[in-house]
Parts: sequence; structure tokens; C-alpha cells
Amino acid sequence: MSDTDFTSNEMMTIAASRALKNTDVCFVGIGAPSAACNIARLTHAPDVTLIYESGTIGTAPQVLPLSIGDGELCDTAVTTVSVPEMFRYWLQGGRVTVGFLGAAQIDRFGNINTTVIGDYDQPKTRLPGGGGAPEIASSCGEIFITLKQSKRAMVDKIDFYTSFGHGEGGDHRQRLGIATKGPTLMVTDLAVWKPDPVTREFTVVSMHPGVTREMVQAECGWTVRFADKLEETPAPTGIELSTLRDLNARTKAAHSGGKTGEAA
Amino acid sequence: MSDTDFTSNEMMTIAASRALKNTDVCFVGIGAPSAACNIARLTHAPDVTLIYESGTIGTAPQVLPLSIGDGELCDTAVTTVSVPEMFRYWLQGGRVTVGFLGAAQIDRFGNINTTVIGDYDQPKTRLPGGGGAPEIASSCGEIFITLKQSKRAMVDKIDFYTSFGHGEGGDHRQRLGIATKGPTLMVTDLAVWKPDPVTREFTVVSMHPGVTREMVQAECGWTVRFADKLEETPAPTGIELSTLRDLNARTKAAHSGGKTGEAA
Amino acid sequence: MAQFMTLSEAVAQNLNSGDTAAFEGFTHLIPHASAHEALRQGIKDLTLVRMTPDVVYDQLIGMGAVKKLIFSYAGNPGVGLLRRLRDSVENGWPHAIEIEEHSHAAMANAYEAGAAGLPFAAFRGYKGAELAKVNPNIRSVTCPFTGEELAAAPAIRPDVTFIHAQKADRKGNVLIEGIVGVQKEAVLAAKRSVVTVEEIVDDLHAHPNACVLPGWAVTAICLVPGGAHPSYAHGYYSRDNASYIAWDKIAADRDTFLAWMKDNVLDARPEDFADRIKHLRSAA
Amino acid sequence: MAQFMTLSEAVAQNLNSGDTAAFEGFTHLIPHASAHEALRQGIKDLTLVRMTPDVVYDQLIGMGAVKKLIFSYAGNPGVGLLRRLRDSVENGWPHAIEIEEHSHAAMANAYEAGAAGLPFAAFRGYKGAELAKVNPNIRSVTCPFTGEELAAAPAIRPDVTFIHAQKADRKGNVLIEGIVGVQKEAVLAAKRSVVTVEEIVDDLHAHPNACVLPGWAVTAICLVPGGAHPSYAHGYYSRDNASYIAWDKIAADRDTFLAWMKDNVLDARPEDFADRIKHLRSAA
Repeated sequence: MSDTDFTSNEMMTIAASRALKNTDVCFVGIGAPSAACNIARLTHAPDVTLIYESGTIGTAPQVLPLSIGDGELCDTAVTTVSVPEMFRYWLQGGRVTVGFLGAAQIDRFGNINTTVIGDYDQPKTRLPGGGGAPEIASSCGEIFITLKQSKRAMVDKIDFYTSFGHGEGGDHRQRLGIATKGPTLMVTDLAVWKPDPVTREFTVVSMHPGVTREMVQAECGWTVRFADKLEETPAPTGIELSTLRDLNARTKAAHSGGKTGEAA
Repeated sequence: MSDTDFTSNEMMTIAASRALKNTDVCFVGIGAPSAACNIARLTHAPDVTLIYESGTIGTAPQVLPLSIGDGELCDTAVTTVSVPEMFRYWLQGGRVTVGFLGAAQIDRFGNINTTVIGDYDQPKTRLPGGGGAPEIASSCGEIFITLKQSKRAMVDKIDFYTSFGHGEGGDHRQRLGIATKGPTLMVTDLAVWKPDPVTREFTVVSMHPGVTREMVQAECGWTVRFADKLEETPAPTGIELSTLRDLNARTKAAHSGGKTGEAA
Repeated sequence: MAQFMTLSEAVAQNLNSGDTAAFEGFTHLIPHASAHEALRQGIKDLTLVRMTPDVVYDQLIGMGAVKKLIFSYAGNPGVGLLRRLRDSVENGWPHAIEIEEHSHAAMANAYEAGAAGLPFAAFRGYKGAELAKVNPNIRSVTCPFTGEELAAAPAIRPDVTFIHAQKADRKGNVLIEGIVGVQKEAVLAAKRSVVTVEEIVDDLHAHPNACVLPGWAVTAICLVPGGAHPSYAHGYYSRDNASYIAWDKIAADRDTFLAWMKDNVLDARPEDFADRIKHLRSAA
Repeated sequence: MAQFMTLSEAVAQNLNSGDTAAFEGFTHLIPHASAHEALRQGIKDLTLVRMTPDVVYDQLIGMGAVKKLIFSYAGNPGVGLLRRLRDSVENGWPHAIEIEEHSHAAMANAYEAGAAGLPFAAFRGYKGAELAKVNPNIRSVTCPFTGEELAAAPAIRPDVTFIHAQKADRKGNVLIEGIVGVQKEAVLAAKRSVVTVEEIVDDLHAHPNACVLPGWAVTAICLVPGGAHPSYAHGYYSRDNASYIAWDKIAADRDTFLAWMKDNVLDARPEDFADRIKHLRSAA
């Protein structure tokens, strides 16, 4: 397998996975974050602690869960606690170093909307809602975000503040009495973004191999800021790619098991 | 064994045990209450639910525990929960029908002191303190009290309100916003007492076999009220007595096990 | 004290039109059979509570049984949005439902407060989040020691909670294992509770600190093997992911939805759940 | 991340004179060995926290290591009063200690709030009880929904918590079984934690919902078999009731007490605990 033979989705997942350290305690959102966190665990961070809001602590699934409460998460966990305990002792208790979130809609300051498109009372699209995100965003030491870029997802102004990033930027978090760092990293299918140290606007610090500034801007609803020293994201290594593909293959095989339901 | 061949302590425990129903959920204080509650379970109320504040729910010990957390309580329990859960979900949750308390010092309205004799800051005797009693007294559906009579224990005015009974009597509980019944029964080694429906002063409703009014008054620090219709407490039955004596014998044998400690 | 009865009896005795009801389960042990029975009995005007309303709440909403939904995350886990919920909120079909929306932390704390007999829960939450602007049941309370302002949510106190559990013993003590979610809290917070179980056994053989509901804290117990399908019962059968994926298509069209509900719910029985999980049974 | 070390190292690294420390255990699993090591290391001026200070706190108080005691029930369970505590409070020997007294409900809630990262706990308590008059740390808070006034206690946040547990695995995950008390909360509420264990194993073989502290939530783990004596370790050895009864006599006289402490604590070592429980080992 050639080092350049990878999709932008694979690059996104692998770049996101690299941000987790072996010592991190990570609250894992479903979807893209789940894949990234487990690739970290299966490659450079074997002892990373993964927590899902279903109550599973220190879980090590062999396949990616379809939901945040698949049995696999419990079977492989150090322990499984009740959901109230999860949110009280473990999240609010300040024990989680990284919250890893996806986003339906996001702005340049890392504020996220997963509640509604349009007006709250008369929505154009009713999205699932915040779930754990509002308190993940404020209680975790820092927040990593991963999503596939599009002008629909990356917008100038989000329709609803489901979870707070850097608000209007600058010291907005501190002004609201939030002591944690908030979004410190965003990994898309095209680039790696970090907040400007002063304005807190997400800034592209690294583009994935083959990606241009124009490509990043074309899939973003605000005028993109690029760092002065713009780097190229290291391409996936052979091990990273094979680990991801093996995980995806195992996952696909597992989830297509069972006949298509006669009764959902 | 003759029906009249029993001690006043045995009579007290057995009379107290009769107050518990098979359907009761009882929060058990250590000492005299523990014996009474287990005799109830071993005689007429086999399905009574006994709860100890150590977290053991539905326990059925073969011997009386020396502490409220002996291993026997856990071994025989339906489940054992954490102490915060015990006080939050089970006691404060309003699920306990009867709280069974002892008392170092008690007044005619069922207010109990287990905190200090003398001044709080300069006590003559520092007692153990309230433990679970303050909230047992307010959260349980009703309170049963059992203690051996003495002028030191049954006083005109207690030195400290560790747990609230009927306060100054009458509707004092309601005035404090306490919705539960409070003390509805007191069983001593001499008599059975119930609160007057209006004043809430504890009134002797039944004297144990062989006990006179003078004997009750001689071991009580306030002027005792007797009910108009004063009954005689039925003597222990053979089964009640043998059950209690067997339990005490098993308990004594169990607790004298282990050599006297070289290191406490 | 728990009474053993059929699911039909338990729903008839414990769920009334107009009730506030929680059919709880956090991905695991979702009480599908109970909700289906409620639909068969024509229960209406429910205020439904659940942290994670998913397929089964989509069904209740689509069938017009729901007046109001109190929730924190409404989605088909790992698949997408809830199309019947969307149709109600966005288009008013079959009617518009009222929404009371919280975060997971708020709901989990509110169930906990309900179980603890408290009127409200305090937690550090909603900082900078906009839900507090659209939900008047999000308030605040000030710490009397530090002066910190915390978020407050009213305790959840359902009229009745339905859960599914692995097993009960013959005294009605119930064992829940694995991902236990908020089920214990949801039962203890409710006035009445109905527990469907995979099996009834002589002895739970439970770990001393396992999640056990004593029989006297439960209203009704019904033997309904497979009653959590298409969610799962740890140690009994696995999650029917294919059914969750299939639901997205079924729910996409009103007529397809109604036809499916007639065949699989209205014309079905609690006993049918046992067949639905046969192919999903664990090796264990 | 939990570090494995000797108890002597763990106390030296985690307990300082002047600290607020909890040696928790609710009758079961009381960390006697840790408290004895603290005495051998000459730690002073401690603010001790515990719901049920018993024999081991009597020892710490009698040896003059304690400045303040925060508690809810101070007794020798099933035996009587604590004579060293009484001598301090009533007679100022070896010095008077400061007392902050709560109810069990308040302490349990305050540990829970500490574990949950909250500044205070709200509960329905102290109604008509006099402690609220003598303890300024008992305050109130008003429900923002119902207007009900509830009691409030400040969260307990010890500098360090010591507990004893059944076992740890080689990654430092700790299993507590049986009467679990407030130990999990006391560890999570503290800045640092030291756990003595009966054994270190390859696999905890724990039930999925057992009371487990992940290794990364613990500071230090020390292998001290018998370290809970004369309390007990469920599954390992039973409670040495005779020692609790004997303590009443030992503590009754200052000289007898001091001589006993020299022989059994100051001149002893953590390894001595293993001998003390040999005759109490369970058949299992």
C-alpha cells in the first residue's frame, strides 16, 4: 500500500487520532471522533482512556460502536457506571482531559450547533440536540473537534449555540466564568486548525497532502485565516492506514450481522 | 420454658419487635433496635425489609451485627449500595416506612439527644453524635424508639436536640414543614408508650407483665401520663423467647470469636 | 411490592392517557415491548421523558400518542435523525408536539434528584449554551458557601417509568447489568414502575454491589423475552443494528411507517419479541 | 496514574502536617495501616474527616496528631464511646481539638458533591435538629422551582484520602466490594489518594458494574495485606470484634494507651498487619 493512497476521510481520522496522548482521558463523541480516538488507542496511545457517555470508562472496543452504548463498549471497559455518575463524578468532576466532538454546524470560534437549522420554535431541520455536548464543552480540559468540511457545516453564524466554544472570541470563555480551555484543535478532511492565541479564531496551521488554500476556502463558509507558517500534515503511515482500514472492515462486518429487522 | 420466665430486656425487645409489619421497610438503628427488628423478621414478619445505614438493603443476618456494617449484613442482603445512595435514594427518597432508633437521652415529646451531656462547647460527656438520626427522624414515615428506662435517659429537658421528635408538642413538626409522622411508638423495658393525639406527649398505653405505675414513674424523669385504658403488654410467647435467646446465643458465640486483639 | 402480571395488564393498570411517562434505556435495554403495548391500548396525550429518545419514541410520536417530549438527544444512534419526530416538529404531522429540551447532564441530574426525593438538581452546566434561553425550566441557584452560580433543573418525577431488565427473582427483585443508564433513577423517581424482564429466576446470583431494584420498590414485573429488541440485553442478545438502519427508510414515508406499525405493532403481541431476537442470541 | 510503592513512601509523598485528610471506611475496609504509618512519620496538625471516626481516629487524636475533626458519628461501633476523643474534648488531653459536626446525610452528600466537583450539596435535612445552631457550615438553599428551603453543606475536598480495598490490578485499577461506604467518593473528592490493598492481581475479574476506581484516578497503591485490621476485608478476613471490645479498656487509661501505641504502632511496621488477620481469614 502506497503512502499516498488514502482518502480525505482517512486522512482526517488519522490526523485527529494523532492529537491524543497516551495519558489522556478522553470523552468520546459518536461518529468521526469515535474512529479517531480508537485509532489513537490502536496505534501510538495504547493506554489512552476512552470514556463514552453511556457510562463505559476505559473501554477498548474491537469494532467501532454504532451507538454510544453498544455492548462491546461495556464488555471491554475497566468499569461501567450509571449515567448520572458519569456526568457528575467523571465529567463535572474535572477528570476528563479531552472532549472529542463532531459538529453539524460550527463557526470560526468553535461554537457548535447540533440543535436546529432555522428558528428554534419553527425549525427548518430539527437536529438531534445537544446530548452531552454543552457540558463536555465546558467541563473537559480542552476540546478537539473533527468534521468533514462543507459550506453548510462551517458557517459564518450558527443557528443555535448548542455548545459554547470561544463565543465571540478573545476572553469570552473567561468572562463567562468557564475555567477550561475550550476548542484547541479542529481536524477536517482538508486541514488542521488551531485557535489564534488572541482572537481565538480557528486558523489553518496545516493542510493535508495535496490540499490547497483554495480547496479549504471552497468548503468553508467564512473567510479562512491561514497561519504564517503553514505546514503540510504528514501523510498517514502504513501502520496508521492499515489499522484504520482493519478497524473499519471489522466494524462493517459486525454491524451488518443480524438480518434486516422485521421490527425495529 | 414458662411464659413468665423472661427478663425485662427480653420483654422490651419482643414488644418492640411486634410493632413491625411484614410489609414495612425499616431503617435499623444499632443496639436495641437491631435486636427488635431481627426478632420481627424471625417471627411474625419474615418479609420485613431491614435497611442499615451502611448501605445494606433487605438484609437477613443470622447473628446480630456488632456494628452497622458487619460483613454478615452484606452477605445476606438483597443488595448493598454506597452510603451516599443510601441517604439520597432510599432514606431521603421517602421509601422507608419506619425508622427504629435508640436514645441516650429523650424527652416526653420523643426528641432525642445522642450528642453531648452538658454544654455543646464544654461538654460533661461527649456522646457519639447524631449519625443518621437527624434525617432518619424526618424522612421515615414514622419513628419507633426503644430504650431501657432510667432517670438519666428519660429527662424533662434534653441537653441537645440531636434529632427532632414532636418538638414542643402539638403541631410543631408541621410548623417546621416536616411531613412525616415522627415518633409514634416508644417501647421501654417497662412499658409501651404512644404520643397523645393532640399534645404528642408520650403516654403509657400498656405496661409489661408485673410492672406497676410506680415502677414506670421511678425510672422516668418527667411526670408520666398514663392512658385511661391502660393495657397489659402480652407476655412473650414461647416462640418469641426462644427465637430471641437463640439469636443472642448465636450472636455471643460469633462475636467472641477471634482472639482478643493485640492490635485494635 | 412488585406484582407479576402480563404486560397487557401492567400497561392497563399503570399507564393512563395524559400521564408523564418515561420508557428509559440508554441504548441498552430499551423497553420496546412496553411502548408497543401502550400503542395497542390506544394511550394518548403522553408527556414522554427520556434522555435519548430514539426509534421507539419516533414510533410513539408518529402514531400521535405524544403531547410533549422532554429529552436531551433525539436521534437514531449511529444512523441519523428521527424522521417521525422531525415530521411532527417541522410539519405538525400527525400533530405538533411540545418540546422541553435539556442537556444530558441536566437530565441525568434531574432523574437523580427525582430518585433522591429532591425538588431540583444543581450542576455546573449550560455555560454559554443557548438552551437556557428557550427552556424556562433551566434556572440557577447560588452556592451559599462560595457564591458560585450553578445551573438548576427541576427533578423528573414521572407518573410511571417503564424499563427492561435482564432478570427478576420470584420476590420481584430486579437485576440490571452492563450499561445501566439512568434506569434505576428513572424507576425510583416515578410514582409507579413496570419492568419487563428476559427471565424470572430463583436466585439473581448478583454481585453484592450490582444494580438491583428490590421488589418492594417496583410496581409490576412482566416476563417478556426479547422485549428490548431491536436494542439489546447484555448477556442475552446483541443489538439489532440492521433494524436501526432499516428504520431510517421505514420512517421516511408516512404510509410506509403506518403500514409497518400496523403489521409489527398494532397487530402484534408481546410474545412476538422472543422470535425477533432468536438470531441475535449470544453464544453465552 | 497510580504508582505502586511502599506505604512508607506513599505516606511520605502524599500526607503533610497540616493537611486535611480522610481515612475513610464505613465499618468495613478501614485503613488502619495507613493511619499507623502517619503516626510513625510524626505527621501533626491534621484536619481529619470521616463519617464514622472510630478506633483508629481515637488513636490519632490520643497521639496528638489532630487539630480538627469533621465527622458525623464518633463511636466504637457496638462497644461504646471513644475515650481518647472524649479526653481531648472534655479535658483537653493531649490537647483540645476543634470539632465540626454534621449528620451522616450531610457528610455523605458533601463527599458526593466533592466527587462531583460541586462546591456544595443540597439535601432535605437537619429539620428541627440543633446541629445547625452550632455549626456555621450548615446553611440553606432555596429550590428555584418550588421555593422549598433545603439544607446545604460545603463539599468535602480533602488534600488526601486513604482507603483500603480488596485488590488492584497491575495497571492500578482498584476493586472495592461489599459495604463500599463513601470510599469511591472520598477518593474522587480528594486532591491525592492512597489505596492499600490485600493483593495485586493480573485481572480484577470484576462484575461490569462493580465499584472500581480506574488507576488514573488514584495516586498511590500499596500492598498491605491485613491493612484494615481490626476492621475487615470482605472475602479476605472477618472483623476482629474482640479487638474493638478490647480497645475500650486500652483507651480508658492514658498510660495504658501510650504503652499500647508504642508497642503496636510506633514500634511496628505495615508488614505486621498480615499476622494480625491470620486467625480471621475466611474459609473462602
